Formats: sequence, structure tokens, C-alpha cells
Amino acid sequence: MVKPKIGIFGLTGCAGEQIMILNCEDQLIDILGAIDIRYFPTAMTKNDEECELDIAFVEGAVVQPKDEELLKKIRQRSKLLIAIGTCAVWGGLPAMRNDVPREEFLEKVYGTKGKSFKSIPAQPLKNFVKVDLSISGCPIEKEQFLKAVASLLHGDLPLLPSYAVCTECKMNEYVCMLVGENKLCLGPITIAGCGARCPGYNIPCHGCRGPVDEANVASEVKILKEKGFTLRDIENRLRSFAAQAEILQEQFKKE
Amino acid sequence: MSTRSTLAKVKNDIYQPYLARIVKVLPQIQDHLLFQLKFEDPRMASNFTHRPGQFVELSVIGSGEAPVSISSSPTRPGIVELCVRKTGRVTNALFRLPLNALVGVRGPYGNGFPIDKLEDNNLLIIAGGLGMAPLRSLLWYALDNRTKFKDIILMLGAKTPGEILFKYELLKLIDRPDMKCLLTVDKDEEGIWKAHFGVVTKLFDYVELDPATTYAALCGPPIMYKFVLKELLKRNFSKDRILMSLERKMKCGVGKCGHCSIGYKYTCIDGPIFTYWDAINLPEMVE
Amino acid sequence: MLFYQNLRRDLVKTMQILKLDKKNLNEFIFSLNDFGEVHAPVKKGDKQFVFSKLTDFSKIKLEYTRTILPPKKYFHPPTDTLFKFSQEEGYQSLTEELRKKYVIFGLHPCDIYAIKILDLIFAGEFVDDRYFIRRKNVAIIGLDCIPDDKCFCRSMRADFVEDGFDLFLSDIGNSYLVRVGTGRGDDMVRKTQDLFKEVNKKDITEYKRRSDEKKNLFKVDIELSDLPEIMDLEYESKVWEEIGKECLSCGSCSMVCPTCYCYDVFDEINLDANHGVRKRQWDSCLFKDYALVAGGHNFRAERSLRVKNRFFHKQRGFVAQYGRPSCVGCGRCIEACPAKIDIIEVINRIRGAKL
Amino acid sequence: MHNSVVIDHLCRVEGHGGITVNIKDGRVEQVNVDIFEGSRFFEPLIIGRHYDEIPPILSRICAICSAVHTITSLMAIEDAFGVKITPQTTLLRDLLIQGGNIESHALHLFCLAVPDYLGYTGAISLAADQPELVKMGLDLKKLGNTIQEAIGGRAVHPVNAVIGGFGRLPDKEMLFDLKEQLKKGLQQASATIDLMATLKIPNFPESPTVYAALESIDVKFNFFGDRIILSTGDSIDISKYKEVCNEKVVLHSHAKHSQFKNKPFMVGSLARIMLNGHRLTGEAKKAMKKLGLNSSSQNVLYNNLAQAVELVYAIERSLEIIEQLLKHGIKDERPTEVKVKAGKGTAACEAPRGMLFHSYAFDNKGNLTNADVITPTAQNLANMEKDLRVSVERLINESKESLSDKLEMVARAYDPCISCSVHLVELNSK
Ligand SMILES: Cc1cc2nc3c(=O)[nH]c(=O)nc-3n(C[C@H](O)[C@H](O)[C@H](O)COP(=O)(O)OP(=O)(O)OC[C@H]3O[C@@H](n4cnc5c(N)ncnc54)[C@H](O)[C@@H]3O)c2cc1C
Ligand code: SF4
Ligand code: SF4
Ligand code: SF4
Repeated sequence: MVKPKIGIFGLTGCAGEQIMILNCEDQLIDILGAIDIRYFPTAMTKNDEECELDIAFVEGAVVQPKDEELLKKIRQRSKLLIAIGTCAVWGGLPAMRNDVPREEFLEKVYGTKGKSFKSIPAQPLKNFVKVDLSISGCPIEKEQFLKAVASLLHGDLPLLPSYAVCTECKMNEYVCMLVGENKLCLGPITIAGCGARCPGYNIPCHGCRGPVDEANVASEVKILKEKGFTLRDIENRLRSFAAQAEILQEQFKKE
Repeated sequence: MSTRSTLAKVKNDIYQPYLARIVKVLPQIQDHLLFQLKFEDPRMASNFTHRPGQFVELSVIGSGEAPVSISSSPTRPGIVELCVRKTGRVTNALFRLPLNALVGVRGPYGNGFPIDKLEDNNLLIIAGGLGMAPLRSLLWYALDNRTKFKDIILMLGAKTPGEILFKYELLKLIDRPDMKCLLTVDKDEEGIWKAHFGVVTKLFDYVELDPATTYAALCGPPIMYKFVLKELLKRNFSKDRILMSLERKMKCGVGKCGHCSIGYKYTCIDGPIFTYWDAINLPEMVE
Repeated sequence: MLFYQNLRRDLVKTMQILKLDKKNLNEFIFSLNDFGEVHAPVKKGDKQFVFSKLTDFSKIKLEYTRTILPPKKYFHPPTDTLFKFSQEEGYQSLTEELRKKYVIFGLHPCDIYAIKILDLIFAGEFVDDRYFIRRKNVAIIGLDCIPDDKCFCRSMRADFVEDGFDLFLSDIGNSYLVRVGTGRGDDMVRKTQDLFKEVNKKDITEYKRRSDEKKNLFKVDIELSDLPEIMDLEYESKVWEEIGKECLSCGSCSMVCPTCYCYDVFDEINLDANHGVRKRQWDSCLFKDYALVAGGHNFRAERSLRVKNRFFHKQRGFVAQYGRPSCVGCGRCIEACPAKIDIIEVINRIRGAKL
Repeated sequence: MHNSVVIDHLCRVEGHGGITVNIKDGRVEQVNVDIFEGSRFFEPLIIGRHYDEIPPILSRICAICSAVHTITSLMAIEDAFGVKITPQTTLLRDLLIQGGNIESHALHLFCLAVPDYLGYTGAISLAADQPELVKMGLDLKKLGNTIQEAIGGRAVHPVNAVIGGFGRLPDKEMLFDLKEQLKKGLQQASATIDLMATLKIPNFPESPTVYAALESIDVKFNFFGDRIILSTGDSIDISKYKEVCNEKVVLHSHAKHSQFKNKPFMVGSLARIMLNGHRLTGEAKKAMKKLGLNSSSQNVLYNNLAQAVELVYAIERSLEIIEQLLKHGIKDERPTEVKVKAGKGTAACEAPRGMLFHSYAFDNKGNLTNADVITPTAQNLANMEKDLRVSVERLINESKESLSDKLEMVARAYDPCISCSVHLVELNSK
């Protein structure tokens, strides 16, 4: 079997996905045996900047023209482009306040010198190129990544859950943070895959994996309001990880 | 009913797929292949039988399982033929397999056509698109037991000649004196098509049907059902004499996983063949 | 003839009813370890309960209302590995862990009833042996209960059970009436025979008193007899759309329902791209892709249709199939739903009752 | 001889950075560390947010230091509101931070630095030749992650550490389990020291260096502290951290640079060992001696040795914490309640790469009005430029390739966490 050529790229982000990949300590040697890593600057020198790739895993959001350039180049040289992590899939935290002009931020942070930096509103990869598969998570789940790689090696696109965090939360028999504890839990509208990690620690879901396909945001907001949360608190939480998701944008426009 | 579960029950695990080898792959139309499978276990190979209209759960090892109608006739045992359209995860994986690869098969499942009832009647088979896959089994069953049936009529509609499943096999039937094989296409850009043009319902003009002694067996896309049913009802067909094969998502094939349930029926064990009467009495059944 | 009369008398004797002093309960439960790993209701968080392995007697919560997950998790676990596979060897059944023995202590009648319903589903023309092997290896000890405002098992005719348990304990003050339901139950009792006493008149009176009292504690009452017809008539009701707007499709109700059994099946492959396992995992008819088929057609694309389907299947479809609703009125889905969709209220709305 | 060296993309560091060296007439004109990681504007993004949302958001500044970012953020908030935490919480936080240290140091040593010294392009190629060595490194790394998962709920961006305590407490079995793994880890860490002792460490970047670190809060070596100490002899309260990390914007970089009294300084393992190393005990103390680290080491490449020493320390410290927890039994504590009030809070921790500061101001509703985060990598950038310049001056006659390899080595010795340094700092919004 010819080993597929893989590239692991980071645009702008915290490198969480790359770290999670390196965190697959027990499987790393197996993975290296099964694939041919051509580009992974976080882990190796002498990266191949040009070769055709079978699969490109891309982490991070696009926040500057440089990111966009790199992304387009990656698309050109890759058969499959897989967005990994919430930043790449949804825009992530950096896209929290795209309503504020970048110049304002630059000036606040760098003062007058800020003008010489280029910055664009943070956006997910799909706004620029075709994305073949999205594995969200902030960071991605190790298990999910490993299963995805295995599926890809077998020639299939991986199966990812399309249901909400609540489903996993219930399967794990955790105490409900929303119903029982009246906490601001986004589990009902957040895509599963983390095993309802946070409710498992008695922490409400912050929505770090982004919304499910058909998220009933209006109902979620209504429930939270009835519990006494202010629209501001609710909106802030909704904005944290996937403010750019259309289904959430619709909600923001309503208010 | 007896044929349904005897095989699966042998080992007491109703979900157990048995290994079968892909012995031949016959290209059909684009993205459709006919797979000839032979069970690895010789006993399975010789014991496996089914009723036309039944399906198997086909496993592509590592990719998953999907329901597929049996296209071959039980009158020709030893080989199970499946005509598959490439559409998703499992079917794509199936298309990647080389000849002689192993797949998993369990079944046959579903009620199949009520053969005992159909016998001694006229048989009107109406197919559209992939609908020919299960109907081919019925057709050959009837032709191989020719004396048990009265008139046999096949009506098949496709967009173009290039999109007719089992085209060469069916074209040969046109000349067969003991049946009526009516094939129609919407258009033929190459200009070589010699049979009918137009939608499948137009073929009704070429036949005389006695609703009292005829069973109609339908399988095709929803839009076809809509028009064909209208035509049949117009000709006073009893709802009990219209048999249709319905499609629903399936995971287990044996009435447990819930996916194919409509109202209080399971498409997999109560169907996939339903009479029109059953169908209209199930909520959601007919769109 | 005499023979049968004797046999009958024996049968009555074996279906005995005994009495267990409450102070002997712990000792009795301890003895159950010989029949399997004992699981019992314990607290989770501040207000919730779960069936879980008993490690400490002081943790048992006999007065629990309902557990987050129903006992179905013991017979039809959230994820279940069915086979291991490889190209060379095909699919090989995994059965080892099916054989583990459990004793679940403290099931309420509705949960026992629900297991009987699951039995119907997993039996039938194709018998799901995985389910039934587990079923055989789990002993069930029932416990009566006090309904809360979400319980409507009485309406669903699941407030009392005659069978489906090995033993059933009813509180009569200082002791429990213990009904023995099976030979295994009989073995359990005989193992600690000294702990049990004969039932006397007073006990019977007390049992009847409490049983009557329980009937009056239900705050909810649903008329079942004409429900299927009414549901058919209200198939196009606006109520479904209204609920569809509220429903989050989060799946909570299906996960916690003791009689929801739907599952998905998928293959998981290893990094060697050859070996792997086939699993099944709880699914829900409320999920968007539940009825989605290849090519993109969705038989229940709208949420309202999916919500409707759940209620129909419970209260209408199952009746047609098995002569009773599959809902046992445990109240779990009411408690779990973040959107407060309440099956009692839905039924009442469909009936047009004023709320 | 060449005119300029450009390292486009620093490899095996986390994030995007490059080095540009301009040479004119055989003289080094300019050395820049360019950070071209995009700006994510963390601080302005969170202005107005409710206090309890701050830690999970700011954890995302950096994946590899996410545990310590979370803890420092929690501490700054607790400082602002006067929340007291229990000794058990303090211990668990320390344990979580040690998990982070083990993971970070093991990753840096085995996947990034050691391959350099042994002449490999990275752990991937090293694994092909010396799988046991890489396996040992991965085991150690995994140990760090296991701790972070057990205590923090996730290896990256912990969820379980919250204001006032923890969401769920570890149970006894879990701690016993960790203890066993840590014991094995300690052996592997000792083996790491033996390995490090054999490495030939070149001295081309050696030059006078100012070190800065938190003064250990304890008599023992520690990652917490209320005062900043420098090798210049200065000692400053952490609330005045700005006097040390006097940040300025430089045009070639999205990260700001820090200088103390107009001099660059170094933070991180080496700085900690230089300033607090005398407080080490046990195996870590022996390791320091074995590796020949003493308070006059001025070679940044020794940072890798210091990391190895700290690897031993972190494991020993974790064991110590677990012993204490087991001795007293895990108490079922709920997080301390927060009483919100207007105010400011500052906290500092030693992150794997050096001092980390979080400083916030809140209004009386508990909404954030001001935030300032200074990461170690940002503090190190100026010093890194200094070391690079020294190195170029000494190596100016080497081939371009060898020069750039060596410069990369210097940059990597700092273990820069570039994404960390480029979130932005200092914001005064009214
Ligand atoms: C009774 C019956 C007979 C069928 N006969 C044939 C046939 O002869 N030839 C043929 O090509 N196709 C047939 N189909 C359709 C075939 O089952 C689907 O095309 C197939 O399941 C797609 O699987 P996939 O994994 O490639 O697609 P995906 O979209 O990846 O589907 C994933 C899974 O969903 C389920 N699923 C998806 N679509 C369907 C569907 N239409 N029906 C049932 N389950 C579905 C399956 O479990 C499948 O594995 C039949 C369906 C039924 C119900
Ligand atoms: S805790 Fe959150 S994720 Fe879990 S069931 Fe409740 S709402 Fe859903
Ligand atoms: S529970 Fe929510 S916030 Fe927590 S990991 Fe899962 S998706 Fe992310
Ligand atoms: S439908 Fe609701 S009340 Fe009825 S059995 Fe299921 S969870 Fe219990």
C-alpha cells in the first residue's frame, strides 16, 4: 500500500489541534507507520512546501491575508482538505466580535503603529476554499481524530456525530446542568463528540464544538431566558466559539 | 415466511454477516454495478434461498452495512446477484473492492412478493430507475415458472436508453412471445432507440388489463408511484392488487433498530413490499 | 386430577409472599452478591439518582424517585460492540461481557414493566440474543414507590406488576412484603431463610391500605382507551408544529426513556485499515438524519414530524402492534426535556383538554 | 560570506515565526525575530464579558500552556474579588500545573530539542532510528497529559478548574493510579538526565544574560510566587509587573518586546534554575548538579538542561502532592462562592516557558473592563534577538545553511510559544 501523503498546517490559532495530534502518544508510532507526513512544521524541520498531498489537515482561522494565501495554496496541492478544530471549522474565538472593525482593535493594541499590520475579520476555512470534512472541537478530541485517520486510511470519510452534546451527556448519565442546576448549558445545540466532557465535570457546556446542523437556537434562548439569564449573557456565550455560524448569526440578527 | 430467517438463526446471532466472495462484477449503467456473490461456506451457498422482493444486509468490511435487494431469482441458486448504485459510504466502499474480495451478507430479509397469491394471475411489473433491481428477481422467477402465471407484462421507464438497468437482458425479452416487454425512454440523443418514447404511464396504452385477475408490482422513484397509481386506480385495480416496494432508512433489517418504522409497521419485516391499501393506511407512507 | 391439584398447590406455595424486617435489609442485600454484582439506586449530584454498583450500603437511596437512565442500560447498553472484524476473518461475534451477572436492586414497577416491553421488541420473529443473554444474567429485585408529580404510570397501567421480577419488595412500615417471582428469587430467599418471616393478617391489611393510598397519590390521570383514535384524528393538529418549534432535537427524551430502543450501527476501523469493530449505539427518531437516506431524501425532515413520530410511536403505533402503549409513565422524559415538552400535557392538548 | 539569512518559518516551535538577519560588509546590521502569527486580539475580545467566562477564553491563548493560563486567570479573578481557596484546591492546581510542565518539557525535549543535538530533523526521523528513545519521551509526555486529564478534565484547555475550586474532584483510585505512573515516570526522567548529560552543547550563543523569575512562594522550589526577582538583584511585587515587562511594539512583529531597565532579560526554566535552583531537593537537586548547571551559566542552550531538571522536579512534586492528598483524604469541597465587586486583580505563575501575568479589572457587576496578559515568550523575544545577534557575529563565516540551522537551534532553545506571544496586550478602555 502506498502511504498517503499528509500535511498538517496551522493558520492562526492556539495550535491546540497540532498539540492534540502530538498527544496521541500511544498511536503516534503507528500513525507514522501508516502515513507519510510531508509537512508538519510544529514537529519537524525540512518540510515539503510544494508536493501534492492526499490529505491536508488545517488548523486555525483565517485572520490575515497571509493565512488566506497559505490556505489557497494548501487547497491547490491537496486532494482532501480537512478543517480541524473550532477555529478552522467555525472561526472560533477570534471570530467572536467580527462586528468590530479590525482597525479599532489594532489601534487599541498597538497604538498608531497598528496601522502597519494587516488584519481581517476572523473566518473559518469554508469562507475561502472548499472544505471536504470538518472535525470541530476546541481542541479536537483525540479519539475522533484517530478514528478519522483510520477511516481515511480505509478510504472512507469518517463518521462524525450529528447529534447534540445532550445525547452523550445522557448516555453517560451525567446530571443535567441546564434542567437540574439551572446553568447556562449549550449542550442542546452543540455538536457532540466530546462525550459531554464539561457536564461530566459539573460544568455547563460552553459550546466549544460549534452548533449542530439544525440547532434550535430560538428555543434554547427562550429556555435560558426563562431561567433568568440575560440576553447579553446568553449571546456572549453563543458568540464564544462559533459566532460566525449562520444559524447563530440568524439569532443575533433577531435581537 | 419460512425462508426468511432460517439461515440467520443457525448461529443465534441475527446480526451475523456471513462471508461471501465477489465472483463477478458486471457493469450496468453509470454508477451501477451488478455484483455476483458466492458464500464462502458451501453449505450457505447451497442452502441460501429467498423470495423475490426480499433483500440482504450487505457489509463492506470496515465501512458498514446497507440493505440491498436481491436481483437474482431463487430459481437460479448458488449465486446472489446484487445491483448496487454508488451513493454513500458503504456503496462507495463496495465499488472500491477488487474482484474476489470478501463481503458480509446476512438475510434474506423482508416479506418479499406474496408469490402464492400472484400465481395463476396476470403479472404486471412496472419499474423505474433502480426499481428494476428487486423486480428482476420477480420477473425471472415468473419466467422460469412460466406455466404458473398467466400474462406477464413488464413496463419500464428510463430517461435515456443509457439509463436502463439490465438493458441488454431486457431488450432480448422484447422478442419473447410468452411475455410483453415494454420499454420506454424520455429521449434518445443517439437516435438508435427503437422501442417506446415517453413516460412509463404511456405504456398503458399498449396493454389490456383485467384488474380482477392481475397483480401490479411497482418499484421506482416516488414520482413514478404517483402517476402509475393514478393510472391503475383509473383502471379499477383493487388497492389489494397493487404491490409496491417501499424504501426507508434501515440499519438492522430485522425490526429492531427502529429506523424503518412507519406508524406501527417496519419496512424491513412487514415490508418492503406493501399493498397500496396498507400503504395509504400508514401515516407518512405515501407522500 | 389430584396430581394437578397438588401441583397447583405447590405452585401457589412457590409464588410465595414473605416478610423481611427492614433492619435485615442490608444483610439480605449483601447476600445477593452470590447472584451477581449488586447494583442499586444511589445519589448523583444533589437531586438525581442512578443505578450503580453498590460499594457502600449507606449509599443506597431507597426513597429515590427515578434514575437518570432506566435499567435498559443493563440489557441494551448505550454503546455495544457487536463484532470484531477483519478482511480475512469476517465478523466475529463478541459475547464475553454478555455473561456478566448482575442483581439490580430497587426497580420500580414502571421500570419492570418497561423491561417487559423491551422483551417484546427484542423477541418476535428475529430474536436478539445479545439482549436476551444479558437479560438472563440480570436478576431483578423490585421495590414499590411513592409517585411524584411527573409519574403517570397508573394511567399507563404500569403502576403494579405481577411478573417480570425475581423478587418484589413492598414497604409495609417496619418491614417489606417480599413477593417471590422466579426460581432464582426463591433461591435468593432460601439462601438467607432466617431473615424472612411469615406474613400475618395485619401485614396484609397494612399492604392493602398502603396500596390504596398510593393510588390516590397520582396527580395525573390520562384516559387511554380512545387515545389511538384521537391521535389518528389529530394527525394534522397544529399542536405538533407548536411542539416542533420548542423541541431541540437534543435526544434527551429518547436516551432516558425506558422503552426507547432505537439504535444506529456502524463499523469502526483501526489504524491498520483492516481490523476493527462493529458497534451499535442508541439513536433517536428526533435526530435530523434518523430517516435520511442516501441521496439526501429525508422522510421526516421537519422537526415537528419527528416529534409527532415519537409520540405516535409510543402512544399509537405500539398499541396497534402490541395492544398497549409503549410508554410506562415513568416521567423521565418530562424531567429530562430542557424545553419542558411534557408528554402528559401533549396528550391533554391533543385531547383538547383545558390546561 | 552572505548578506542576509532568512529563516522563513521556524520549525518545531509552536506557532509561526521567522528570523531575519541582515549583514552588511561583514557586520551584523539587524537581527529580527518576526512573528507572523495572526493577531487574535484576545483582550479586546473579552472586554465586557462576565468574569466566569474569562478563564476558558484566555486558556485558548495557547494550547501548550493552557493549564497555567487557566490557573493564572482564575487566580487573578480571585484576587480581584477576594475569593479564598482551600489548601486542597491549591494542591490540585499545583498538580495540574506540574502535569502541564511534564507534558511541555517532555514535548520540547524529545520532539523538538534532542533531535537537534543528535542531528535529526525531528522526532519523526529520530523515531525511525531510535524508537525506544522517542517512546520514552512520548511516555513522559503522556504522563503529563494523564495528570492534566485527571485533574483538569482535558489535556488541552482544561475544563475542570474553575473559580474557587474544581468542578469534580479526583477520587482515590485515580490518585493511586497516577502515583504508580509517576513512579515509573521518575525513572524515565532520570534516564533523561543521563541522556542530557551526554549531549555536547555548543557555546556559540553564550553571552551575559539577565534572568527573571518568580521568587518561590515556599522555601522549596515552586512555580508560584508574589515577587519577581532578577539576577540584577532587583525584587519587585507582582502587582508592579509592568515595571519589568515594559512592553513596546516593534514593527517587524505582531508580538511586543519586553525590557527591564532597557535591557532584555530571559525567563523560563534556565532563569528559574538560576534564581531558585538552590531550593531544589531530592532527585532534581542531584540532576542539576549532574548536568553542571550553576548560577553562572550564561548559555541559552542550557535551557534544555534546565528543562530536564524541571522534568524531574515536576514529577517529584506531583508525587509529593498526591501523597499529601491521599494522607488527608479528598474532601468533597464545592468551589468557593464568589461575591462580585468592582476591583482589580493580578496573578502570576511560572509557565513552562517563564513568568506569566494576568491582570484584570472588573466593574461592580463582575464584567471585565480591562485585561492585560503578558506571556513568557513575549518577554523572551528581545533576549532571543540578542542571543541570535551574538551567535551570528560568532558564526558569520559558516555556511548559510549551517548558520541558519544554528540560529534555529537558539530560537528553539527558548521553546517559544509563538501563538502565546501574539495575543495582545495592554488595553485601556473606558
Ligand atoms: C429494502 C431496500 C432495498 C434496497 N435495494 C437496493 C438495491 O437493490 N440497490 C441499491 O443500490 N440500493 C438499494 N437500496 C438502497 C440502499 O440501501 C442505499 O442506497 C444504501 O443504504 C446507501 O448506503 P451508503 O452507505 O452507501 O449511503 P449512506 O448515505 O452513507 O448511508 C449510510 C447508511 O444509512 C442507511 N441508508 C442510507 N440510505 C438508505 C436507503 N435508501 N435505504 C435504506 N437504508 C439507507 C444504510 O444503513 C447506510 O449504510 C435499498 C434499500 C432498501 C430499504
Ligand atoms: S447538562 Fe447540558 S448537555 Fe447535558 S443534558 Fe443537560 S442540557 Fe444537555
Ligand atoms: S461539553 Fe461543550 S464546551 Fe465542553 S468539551 Fe463538549 S462541546 Fe466543548
Ligand atoms: S415516553 Fe417518557 S414517560 Fe413514557 S416511558 Fe418514555 S420516558 Fe417514561
